[in-house]
Amino acid sequence: MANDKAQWMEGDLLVILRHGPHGTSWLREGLDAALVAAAFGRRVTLLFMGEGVTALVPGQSGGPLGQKGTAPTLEMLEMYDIDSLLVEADALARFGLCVDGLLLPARAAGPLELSALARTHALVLTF
Amino acid sequence: MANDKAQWMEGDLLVILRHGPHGTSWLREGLDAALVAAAFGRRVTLLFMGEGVTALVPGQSGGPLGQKGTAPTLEMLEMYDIDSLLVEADALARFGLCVDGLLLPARAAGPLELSALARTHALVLTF
Amino acid sequence: MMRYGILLMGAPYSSQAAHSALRFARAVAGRGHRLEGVFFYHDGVHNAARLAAPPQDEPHLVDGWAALAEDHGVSLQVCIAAALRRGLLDEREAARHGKQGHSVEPPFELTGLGQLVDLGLRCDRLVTFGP
Amino acid sequence: MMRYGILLMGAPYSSQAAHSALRFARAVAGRGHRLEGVFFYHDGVHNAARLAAPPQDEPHLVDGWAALAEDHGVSLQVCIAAALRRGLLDEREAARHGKQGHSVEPPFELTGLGQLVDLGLRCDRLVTFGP
Amino acid sequence: MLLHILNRSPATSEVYRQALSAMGAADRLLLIEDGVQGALGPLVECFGDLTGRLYALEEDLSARGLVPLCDASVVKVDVEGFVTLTEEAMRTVSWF
Amino acid sequence: MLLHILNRSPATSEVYRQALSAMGAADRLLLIEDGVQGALGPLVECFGDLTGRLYALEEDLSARGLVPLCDASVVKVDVEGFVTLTEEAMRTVSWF
Repeated sequence: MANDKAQWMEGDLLVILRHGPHGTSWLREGLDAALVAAAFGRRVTLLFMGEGVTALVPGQSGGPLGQKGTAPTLEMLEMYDIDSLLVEADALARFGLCVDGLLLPARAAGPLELSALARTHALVLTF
Repeated sequence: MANDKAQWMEGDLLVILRHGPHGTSWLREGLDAALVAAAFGRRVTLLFMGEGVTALVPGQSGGPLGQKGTAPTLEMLEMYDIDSLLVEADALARFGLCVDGLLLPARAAGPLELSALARTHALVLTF
Repeated sequence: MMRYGILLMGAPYSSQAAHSALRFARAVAGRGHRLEGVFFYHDGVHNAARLAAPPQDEPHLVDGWAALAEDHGVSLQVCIAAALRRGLLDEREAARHGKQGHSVEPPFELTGLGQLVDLGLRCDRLVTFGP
Repeated sequence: MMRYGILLMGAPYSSQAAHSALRFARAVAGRGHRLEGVFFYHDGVHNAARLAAPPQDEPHLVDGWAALAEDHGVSLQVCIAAALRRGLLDEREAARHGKQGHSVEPPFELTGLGQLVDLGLRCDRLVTFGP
Repeated sequence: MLLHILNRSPATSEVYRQALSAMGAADRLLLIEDGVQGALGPLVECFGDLTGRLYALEEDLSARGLVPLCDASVVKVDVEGFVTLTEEAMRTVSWF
Repeated sequence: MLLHILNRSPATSEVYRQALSAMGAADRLLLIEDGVQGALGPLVECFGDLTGRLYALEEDLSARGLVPLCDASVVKVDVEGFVTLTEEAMRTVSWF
């Protein structure tokens, strides 16, 4: 399997996002860490797992009291050259989502790739 | 079913404890609320659900840094006349526990009783 | 007209609980009900942090609660035991614990858990917002 | 000898994360490793609350971190963005935001998220303690 | 009739099972915050047969872009409707 | 070989599934805090076949009275052993 590694995403930092927008600050704070690392020239991969896939649902808005949400931050990712976006395939299915309908271009990652990602990045942060 | 109500625990306050000791402050803070209510003369029922059943495992101790844990608090319940202790039967089975081996005398509650408890108490607090 | 109480156990920012509770509180008052009080317990006590400085383009929950109290005469009761452990002290408690400075001020008031039981049993409805 | 870093994202008292992290930090230092720094993020920033007043018979985590810093020269870095929202300000930030009083003091220092990335990539091991 | 309020996603937390086991035959369940994820097609099955008694807070669905994905069996209510549900219920129980 | 660290009970949170799906064939899993509940007989089955690679922090088992209930397939380590596990692993990943 070691010879197959080249096919997987590599990078300095893997940020695993496991929470949806609005309900908690996890998604926001995970994205902030990713943006800062990218601004410092690090290669960042984002992995959306579990309910984290709902971060990529289109049509989000601010909350009723004026909460900003995270959709505007997600739209900044490209500006920071963060274009390695992976989505847990099982979670997509669980939420009835399809990779083509997401807010940003992302690739579905199956079990084999998931289990390799932490090995192909120098640092892994879970949010 | 309304005619069967008399067989279920009744009271002023139902405190639902859904967390084990040490990991979070939920159990401690739930027990504190129960003790205060009892000190004010209210009839309190405790319901241990899910991992909350581990609160009643015997042989607990303080944490390595001197955390107190909740076992000493549990032992105070009787002093405050809190003797209505119910344990979710399904959770007992899930954790491989038996109602006879618990820290305090408690009764296993099956699905029918669980679904009636919130109706037979004037106030329900979940922790 | 019914009497409502709110139990809030989530910190602002970290969880949505405070946003939900404040919005619900406004709606309750708007429907002509009497909101007797909000009790802050567990991490909800952080809603009373007078030093909170969120970004200017985001809602300021601490101010939001103070405005609710002023508009509708709602008492804001903070569990004293939960607050002290978490670094939330009013001037009196700061003095008692020999600390310089304080982190809680009116309309938030530090009070005992008995007030929660009282609020819950006195009101027609107590609605809990957890983290 | 390896270089370690710790990322702490749980508040003291509310979760066990701070206890686990402090105990792990002591063990790392005891094994002769170099603990370069502890970074406090998310609710972990509450570990820097200088006004925390836990009961006397319970561990005082804020003091525990300060003792670790003194014993082993560990830097205690608090994410400034996460801290400000949660009411944790040092004297400089309090002045900048027009607040009377402050809630964070040395050896805790408010710093940017870049320090977390730096710590994580500079150390041989970064161990995260979440709530 | 009681109103149960759930703010966690059934995809993440087992607490929805606790809510269900504490519900009486006429009780209602309101999904708020991250709990509204449970209103999505595949996840709504976690709640079994609550037809007519399963609600979701519209503002929370909307902020998450989930209104178009909300299952038809779920009754959408705004915050005013939330208050109405608490008026109609004898008591509320929160699950988080 | 990586060390995965889990602090939530499989009875409460689905996060253990995420940890498992991110684990490589030689990776190890350490249960700490409320995660040690997963070392109990009936719950240990959640982790499938990790024999020899599933660890639990002894201090956390002990504080909870769970040492006698810990399944024989789980390797108990103290905090020194925790540090050793981090030394031996190339990297650690935390799940909470």
